[in-house]
Amino acid sequence: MKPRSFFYFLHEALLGLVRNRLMSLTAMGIITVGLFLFGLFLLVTANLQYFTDLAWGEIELRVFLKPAVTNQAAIGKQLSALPGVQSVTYISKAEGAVSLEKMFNNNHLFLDEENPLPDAFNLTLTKTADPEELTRLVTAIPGIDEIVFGQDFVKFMEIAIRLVMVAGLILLFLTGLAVLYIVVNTIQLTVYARRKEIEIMKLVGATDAFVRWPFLLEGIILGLLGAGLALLLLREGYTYLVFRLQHYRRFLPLLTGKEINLTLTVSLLSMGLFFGGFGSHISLKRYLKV
Amino acid sequence: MKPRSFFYFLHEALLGLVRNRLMSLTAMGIITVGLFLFGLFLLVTANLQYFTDLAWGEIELRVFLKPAVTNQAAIGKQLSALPGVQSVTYISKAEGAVSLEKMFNNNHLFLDEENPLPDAFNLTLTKTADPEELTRLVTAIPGIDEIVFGQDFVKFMEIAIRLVMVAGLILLFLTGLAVLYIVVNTIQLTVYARRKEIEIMKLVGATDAFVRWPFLLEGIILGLLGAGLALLLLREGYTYLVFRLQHYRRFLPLLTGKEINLTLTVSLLSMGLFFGGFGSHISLKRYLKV
Amino acid sequence: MLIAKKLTKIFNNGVLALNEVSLTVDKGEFVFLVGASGAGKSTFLNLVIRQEVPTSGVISVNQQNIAYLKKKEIAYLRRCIGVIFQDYKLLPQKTVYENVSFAMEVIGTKAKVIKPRVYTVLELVGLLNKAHVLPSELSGGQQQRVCLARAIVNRPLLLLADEPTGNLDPDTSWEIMDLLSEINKRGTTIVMATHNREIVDGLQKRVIALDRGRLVRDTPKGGYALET
Amino acid sequence: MLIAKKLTKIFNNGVLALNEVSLTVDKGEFVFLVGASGAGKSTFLNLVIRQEVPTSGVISVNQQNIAYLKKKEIAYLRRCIGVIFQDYKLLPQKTVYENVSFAMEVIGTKAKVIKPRVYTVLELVGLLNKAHVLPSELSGGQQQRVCLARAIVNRPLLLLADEPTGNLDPDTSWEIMDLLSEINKRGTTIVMATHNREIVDGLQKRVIALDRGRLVRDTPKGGYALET
Ligand SMILES: Nc1ncnc2c1ncn2[C@@H]1O[C@H](COP(=O)(O)OP(=O)(O)OP(=O)(O)O)[C@@H](O)[C@H]1O
Ligand SMILES: Nc1ncnc2c1ncn2[C@@H]1O[C@H](COP(=O)(O)OP(=O)(O)OP(=O)(O)O)[C@@H](O)[C@H]1O
Ligand SMILES: [Mg+2]
Ligand SMILES: [Mg+2]
Repeated sequence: MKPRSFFYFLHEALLGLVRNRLMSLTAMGIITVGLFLFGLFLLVTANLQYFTDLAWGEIELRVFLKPAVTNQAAIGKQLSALPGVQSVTYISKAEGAVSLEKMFNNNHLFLDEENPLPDAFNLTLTKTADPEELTRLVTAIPGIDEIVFGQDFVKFMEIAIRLVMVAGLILLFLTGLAVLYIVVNTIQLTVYARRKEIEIMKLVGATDAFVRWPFLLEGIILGLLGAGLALLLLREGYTYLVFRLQHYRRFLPLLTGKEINLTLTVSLLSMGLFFGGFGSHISLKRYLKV
Repeated sequence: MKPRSFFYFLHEALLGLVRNRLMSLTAMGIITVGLFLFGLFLLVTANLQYFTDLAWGEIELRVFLKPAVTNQAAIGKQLSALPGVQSVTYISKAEGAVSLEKMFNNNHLFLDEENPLPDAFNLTLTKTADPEELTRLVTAIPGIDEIVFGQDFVKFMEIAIRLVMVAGLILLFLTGLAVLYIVVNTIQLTVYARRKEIEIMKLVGATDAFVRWPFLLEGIILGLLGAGLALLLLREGYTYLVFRLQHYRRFLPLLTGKEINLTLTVSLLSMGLFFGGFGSHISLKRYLKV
Repeated sequence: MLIAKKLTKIFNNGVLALNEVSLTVDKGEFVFLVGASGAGKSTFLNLVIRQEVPTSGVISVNQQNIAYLKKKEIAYLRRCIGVIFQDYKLLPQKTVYENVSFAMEVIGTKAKVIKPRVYTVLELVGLLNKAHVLPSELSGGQQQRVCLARAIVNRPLLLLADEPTGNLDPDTSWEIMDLLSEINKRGTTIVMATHNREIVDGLQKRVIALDRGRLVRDTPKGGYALET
Repeated sequence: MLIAKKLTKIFNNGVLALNEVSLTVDKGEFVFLVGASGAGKSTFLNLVIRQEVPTSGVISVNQQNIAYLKKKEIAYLRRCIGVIFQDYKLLPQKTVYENVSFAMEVIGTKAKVIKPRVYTVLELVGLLNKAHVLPSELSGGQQQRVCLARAIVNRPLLLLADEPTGNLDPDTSWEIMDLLSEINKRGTTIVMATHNREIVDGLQKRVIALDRGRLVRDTPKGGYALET
């Protein structure tokens, strides 16, 4: 493709878009809405990920030591070395009592010398931890009396988090597929409506490439414009939402900043570009067989 | 519209669909995918609702009584009468000690006569409960020492549940709007591609109604077919998913049965019907001005 | 039947297609409309069926001024006019049979009347064997004859023919002209825009000539060109 | 230049459009192709530009058998043939100027060559003042002339004209025929399908007649019909 040709094709593509503006706008609208939907779910999924990351940090295993144990430090080291363990905190029986009393509203529960609690370790887990395996490994360490979940809902949380992450990704993937299908087929409809033109161009001696490029560029431009518009809506909308919800930040930690913006921008624009081009490509294939 | 006319129009609509099958199939595909997406999120939202309903039952407030209190039964009644309280369970200091000991692995913590725990009530809440208001009301009852969350994550849960419900509904609504837009505009593209035909029909003396009905029926049929296909995919897919996940039923309660099927069927089919008809209606308006 | 008074049409792009054309066509007449390419013949016919609205002047069909019609009335107007369009305007997704029967469906003809009549008309234009093919499978002249069949199937009061023999060989053209004359004898008024000198000269009917939008000649019995 | 041997075309719907047609057209010839509506004239021309593929038989253009062409070669074949299509086939979204210049863009003509040539050709066909309007704003005959302009703008070796005067008045038709004769004299081979008896009889060129797909006459210097 010579340099002049590129500008010729681009010019043709833009002319095509403008001369068929009603159809172009309709198609762009569909693409915008499709990608908006995708971006929306991308944001939701990203925030769920973030949220579950935070929640994961809250999961703790509490490991109680046998009363006779004295080598607490050594056991602590062993625990730290286990796969899936993020941090280990030693909680002496005295500290255990204090935290328990706190839970019960600072009633003084035990006399110091009578403290019946065992020494313990609190373990926080990494995201890749396998709790069943970990339980097996921990209980194998000599000196460990019993392992319990530090909080009642650990099991629940663990499954919920896994579920949310997996389900979120699957939904996002399905949405992506759906948007791909919608964008590609929308572009197909616009090419279909102009199949007579393609036929005429070929009858006048145009090569496939000559016919294809302007349509391909049209598809790409439509895709990019749609993506750009969707992006604009999403970013403004999201910024507004974060602003409105800032008072709930403690309970509702929302992703902000460059990273999520970058993800959104890159994924939407590349989808617009790729889907738009791909859409024209495959529908042209059909009508170029003249 | 005379009875014969209806069949004539229906016949014309079906002919139109078949003769333009490439375009019809493309449009139907887009509609299917759009409605599939909507249905998917409907299922997810419905399950989230169900899930949070179950989770709500787990939320408990624990109300501690002052040590001197003796009219436990009266206080229990008062508590039951509060708005937003679903059930009230009395937990004597002895029971409290037992459950605490259980939590700590059945170490015998207290000598009976030394049990320092206060008497307490466990409250479960209804969905409409307002925890802040409730706290105010409960602490106003004489004899109440302090109110604490029975489990650490109650506050967290309460917000998470509210959030999930509201966000789910908003997302579903946005998806619905997006699908409306996509379906309507897809139908518009098909009508656009056939605007010359509409012009010719009018030049031969067809009234607007005469031109409109077959197109309207086409739109409705496309919408219904798309919805039907989406429904089929969703129902089969969901049934399969429920089957595959049945081992996790304890942790992952999924909605099954007639009710969700009915919701899905009714909403998808009515959307297909309405959106399809609406789509042809508004695009016909434009091209009927010949 | 058809009255135009100072009829002027200026298109949006500024082209003056008709310039104060006044003429009267009586019921039962057969009129040739001649003139160079771009003279305004098709524009005049398009005004009669209200495909275009006049810029100024009056045009009335059947004692009805068609400048002020409601949408429904436009449809009714078109139903009593048969038109052979210069570019045929066949419905591309309908077969030859369906294209013709469509014009009858539009006016609500009973189903059992339609079938025999459509076949009769297709036979008249010599396309009985092409009844069930799509227009895209027809030759140019065949498409033109389908358009003719559609125009006459409802036995219209007024028949507008825009270059109806443009893609027909002389023999077929004469057959079509005989058909039109026959229809005219039965009472249909015919206005035919044409370039076919042989036919105009041969039939010696009324000739109206346009030149760049102006009516320049109206001869009761004449030929294609002014007698020289 | 153009050789057909036992050329037969049967369409998918079973219509036998061409039946063992054999003919040779030499470089620089001017040939009229005549025959009734549906005789197979357009089909023959469509085979020459490979819009259709023959069912059997051979057709070769410029010593090249066009039965076995790659996609690219088909484009190159079409570039050295100018075609006036019976239904014009103008690009509806492009102006008159763009429709004509498109044919030059296709073959990669330099930008500065295109503009003057397009205007020259538009002047030749009398449409200079319509250069920047869309085809839908043209009369039938004007569209036909745009198609002619597009066909000749690249100075093709071979010009196929399908009923190029079907929508033109006699005077304009003769102008166009003078133009075609001029082009023919400069070396372009011309095959013209027509129903215009006046023109065929007037020019006395080679006439090939088709009848229901069969070649029935090939007269070196003849009229539209067999001399009777
Ligand atoms: N829709 C339109 N918009 C703008 N100009 C138009 C339109 N239709 C026709 N014209 C112009 O109006 C003039 C008359 O056109 P018209 O179609 O009436 O000519 P005609 O007599 O039918 O010619 P022909 O014999 O070539 O068909 C022409 O110059 C044409 O370019
Ligand atoms: N695409 C097609 N599919 C099927 N049949 C066709 C097709 N094109 C043409 N035919 C048929 O082939 C025959 C020859 O058609 P063709 O267009 O060659 O005629 P023609 O000589 O050009 O006639 P005219 O003078 O009316 O244009 C006709 O009977 C026509 O119906
Ligand atoms: Mg005209
Ligand atoms: Mg032909």
